[in-house]
Amino acid sequence: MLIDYIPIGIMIVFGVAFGVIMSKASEWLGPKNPNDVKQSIYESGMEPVRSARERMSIKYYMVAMLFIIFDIEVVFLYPWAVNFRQLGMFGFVEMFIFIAILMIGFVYLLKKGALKWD
Amino acid sequence: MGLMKTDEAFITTKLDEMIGWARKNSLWPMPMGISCCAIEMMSFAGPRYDCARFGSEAFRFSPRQSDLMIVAGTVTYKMSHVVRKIYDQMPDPKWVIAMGACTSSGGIYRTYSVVQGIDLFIPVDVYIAGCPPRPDNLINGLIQIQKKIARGEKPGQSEKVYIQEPSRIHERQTA
Amino acid sequence: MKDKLLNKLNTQFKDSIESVSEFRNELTLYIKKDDIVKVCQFLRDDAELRFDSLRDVCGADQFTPNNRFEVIYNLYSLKNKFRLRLKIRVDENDIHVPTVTSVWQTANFEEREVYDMFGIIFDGHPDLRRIYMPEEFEYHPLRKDFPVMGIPGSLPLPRK
Amino acid sequence: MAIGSKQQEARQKILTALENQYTTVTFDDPLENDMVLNMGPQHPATHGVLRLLVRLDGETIVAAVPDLGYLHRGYEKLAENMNYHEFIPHTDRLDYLSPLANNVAYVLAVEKLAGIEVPIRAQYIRVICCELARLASHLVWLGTMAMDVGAVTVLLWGFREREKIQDIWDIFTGVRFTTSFTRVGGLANDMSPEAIAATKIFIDELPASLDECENVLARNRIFIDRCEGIGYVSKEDSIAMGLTGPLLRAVGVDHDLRRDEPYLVYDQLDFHIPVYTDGDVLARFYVRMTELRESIKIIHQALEKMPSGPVNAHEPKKVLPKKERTYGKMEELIHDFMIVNFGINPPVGEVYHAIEASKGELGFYIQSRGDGYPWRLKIRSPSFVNIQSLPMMLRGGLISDVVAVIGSLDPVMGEADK
Repeated sequence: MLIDYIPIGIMIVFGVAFGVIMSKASEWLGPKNPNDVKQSIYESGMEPVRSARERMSIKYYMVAMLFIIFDIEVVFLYPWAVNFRQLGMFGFVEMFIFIAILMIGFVYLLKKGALKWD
Repeated sequence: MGLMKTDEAFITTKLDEMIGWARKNSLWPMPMGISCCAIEMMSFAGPRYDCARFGSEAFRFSPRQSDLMIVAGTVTYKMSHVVRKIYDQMPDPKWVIAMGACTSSGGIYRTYSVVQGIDLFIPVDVYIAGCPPRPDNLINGLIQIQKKIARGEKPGQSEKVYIQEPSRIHERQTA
Repeated sequence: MKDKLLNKLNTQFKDSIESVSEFRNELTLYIKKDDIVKVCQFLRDDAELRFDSLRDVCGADQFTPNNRFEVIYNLYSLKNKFRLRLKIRVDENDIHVPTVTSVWQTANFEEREVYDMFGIIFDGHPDLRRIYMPEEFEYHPLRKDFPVMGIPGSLPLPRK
Repeated sequence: MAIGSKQQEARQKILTALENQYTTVTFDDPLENDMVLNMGPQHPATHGVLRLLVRLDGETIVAAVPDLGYLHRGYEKLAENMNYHEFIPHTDRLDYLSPLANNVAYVLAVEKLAGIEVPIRAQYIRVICCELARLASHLVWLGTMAMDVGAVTVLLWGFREREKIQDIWDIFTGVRFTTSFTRVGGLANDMSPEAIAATKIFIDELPASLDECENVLARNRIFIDRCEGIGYVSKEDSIAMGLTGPLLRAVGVDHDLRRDEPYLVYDQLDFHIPVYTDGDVLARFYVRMTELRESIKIIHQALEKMPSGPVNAHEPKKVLPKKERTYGKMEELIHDFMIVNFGINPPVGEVYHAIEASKGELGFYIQSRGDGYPWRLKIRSPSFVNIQSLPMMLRGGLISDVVAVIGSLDPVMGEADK
C-alpha cells in the first residue's frame, strides 16, 4: 500500500530540490560585493524623492480580504464539482445552502460599499 | 569548454568555465536607450535581427536583473549621473556596450551639454562605431562580449574591443 | 486679412507698434515691451482676428550694445489660417519681460526655455525654472559670448 | 560643496512646482498623505529620456511635472556655427522616428529664405519621403503604444513593417534611417526605379498588415477599456496649450498644414483629414490609424503623378552641383568649393516655415544676416509642446494610465530636448 506513494514522494523531493538549487545556485556561485550605491533604492535612475512607505488607504486591504474569503469558497467547490454525479440531489442542496450563506455576505458587502473604489 | 579526452566521453570542465558558458548564452541586456541608437536597438530586438538567437532576448529594464548594459544614444551631462547610478545598481559581473558614435566619443555633438564619450565615467567593454550602427553590427558587438566571457576575462578591466562600421558595397543601389 | 489686421491694430495700439515689416510674405510687427500682453490679449480675443494659437516663442541674441536681446512670438490663427510674428526688443541691463502665459498657456514651457537659454526673466511666470540645463549651471548657453564646446567644469561628471 | 547644495535646492524647486500645481483632484482619504513618485529618465514606457514627477493620492494622480533636458544636445547652438549644408545631417537626428520629414522641413525653410524654386520631380519625391516617414513613425507609435498597453505582438508586427520601410530607405538613400537625403535646392540623388518598385510593393502589402493589427486592437475589450476616456483634454485647452497634429485632430479641430498651408505638391493630391471629437487616447489611436491609410493613398498618387526630370534646381550659386561633375568641370568645382566652405548666402531677413510632421507642426525659424551660416535657428518641435499638456491629461487618472497617455502622446525626446 505504501509502495504506490513512492512516485509522489520522488516527485515532491525532485520538485523541492529543483526549486532550492535554482534559487540558491546563483547565490553560491555568483560573486557578491555589495556597496552602498548598489543597495540604494532603484527609482528609474533618480534619487527617490520621498520614501514609498506611506500609509495606504483602507480600500486596498478590504479588497484583499474579500478576495481571500471568496477564493476559499471556490476551493470548497472543487471537491464537490469533481464527484458531482455520485452526490446527486443531496450534494446539490448542500452546496446550494453553502453558496446561499456566502451570497448573503456578498450582498451585505455590496450594500456597505466595501468594494466602492474611488 | 575544455574537452580533455573525447574517447572516454569524460568531460572535465572547470566550474567557472561552465558558469562562463552559462553566462555567455544568457546575457540579459539593460537597454539604456537614450536617442536614435535606441531605435536601432529596438530593431536589434525586433523580429528581423532577433537577438533572441544569442540568448539576450529578455530586455530587463530594471538593473537588478541585467548583466549587460547597452548605452545607446547621446549621453548628456544631466543624463550621465543617471547612467552611472544605473550602472552601479547592476549586480556584479556586468559588461557595458557603448553603442554608436555619440556614446563612444560624443559623435557629431561637440557641444556644451554632451559628454564626449561615456568612458569618462563608466568602464566600457565594447565600442561600436556607426551613427546609428546597424543591428547586425550590434549583434557583432554582443558576440565580442560573449567571446570575452568565454575567454574568462574580467569585465571592465580587460582590453577594449573596437568594432568598425562594416564597409558594405551597396550592391543593390544600381546606377 | 493682412490689411484688416493692420488697420485694426493701428486704431487700437497706435503707439505700441514700433515698426511693421514684410519678408517672403510673412508679416512681422515690432511691439513695445511693456504692452505685449495687451496686444496679445487683443489679438486672441478679437472675434475677427482670433489668433488663438501661439505656435512658438523664441529668443535671439543680436549681440548689439543696446537692445541686445529679442523675444519673438509666432502666432497662428486657426480660423483664418494666417501667421503673424510679434517681436520685442529687450535691453541687457533691464532683462525683464512680462509673461504671456495668461493669454496662451503654451507659453509656459517656451518662456522657460528662453529663460534657460538667454537669461531673459519673465515676470509673472508661474514657475520660472531652467528647463533643459541642470540647475547648477550658471551660464546661459545660447548667448553669443558662450563657447559652443561649453566651459570645462561648468557641469559635474560622476566619478569613474 | 556648492554643487551638492545647488542640487538640493533644485530638487526643492521642482517639488514646490509639483506642490502648488493647479489641480482639480481633491484628496479623498482623510490622512492626506500623498506619495511622490518618479517616472524617471530610464523607464520602459516614457519613450525616451522623459522624467515625470508624479504626486499620487493612493492610485489617482493629483499633479504631474515633466522634467526635460536629459537629451539636450544644444542643436540651436550648433546650427549657429555651421553653414546651411552642414546642418542637414543633424536634422534627421531630431525626430529620429521620421527622419526624412525633418530633412524636408529644414530644407524647405532654407529654400524659402534663399528663394530657391525646386523642380517638380524633387517635390514629388519629397512628398513620398514625408509620407514614408509618417508611416514609419506611426508604425513605431502603434507598436510601442500597444506594447505599453499589453499587446506585445503588435510591436513585433509594427517593427516587421518598419523594417520594410527601412529597406526602402536603404535602397534610395543608402542608410537605414538617418538619411540626410535632401539638399538645399533638391535631393542628394534621384529615386532609382528599383526604389520606386520596392515602395509600390510595400504600400500594396501594408493595408493587409494594418488590418491585421487593427483587428487585434480595435475591438479588443481590454484595449478599449485601457484607452477610452483616458487622458482627455478639451478642445479649448488643447488650442490654448498649442497642441498640433494628431492630438489636435482628436479633439475635433479640423487643422492640417498639408491642406491649410499647402507646401510641396500637396495641393495637387487629394487626401482626407481624419477628425475625431472625443479627445481621449482611443480617439488619437483612430486618428493615427486613419492617417496611416491616408499616407498610403498619398504615396500611391505621388508615385503615379511623378514626372521625370532633374532633381536639383538649376542655381549654380546656391545649389550643390553633382559630385562627378565637380571633378570634370571648372565652374562646378569653384561653385562646390564656395558653397561648401562659405555656404549659400541667403538675403538678410527671417523666415518661419512649418510642415505637418507625424507628431504635429514641425517648424524652423531662421534669422539670417546674409552670411553662410544662420544667425539664429529655432526648431519648433511638436513633442516639446505636446509634453507640456501631459499634466492636464494625467490629472485624475490612475497611475497605470500614465503609460497609455504617454503612448498616445508619442513624444520623441530627440526633438523635445533639441
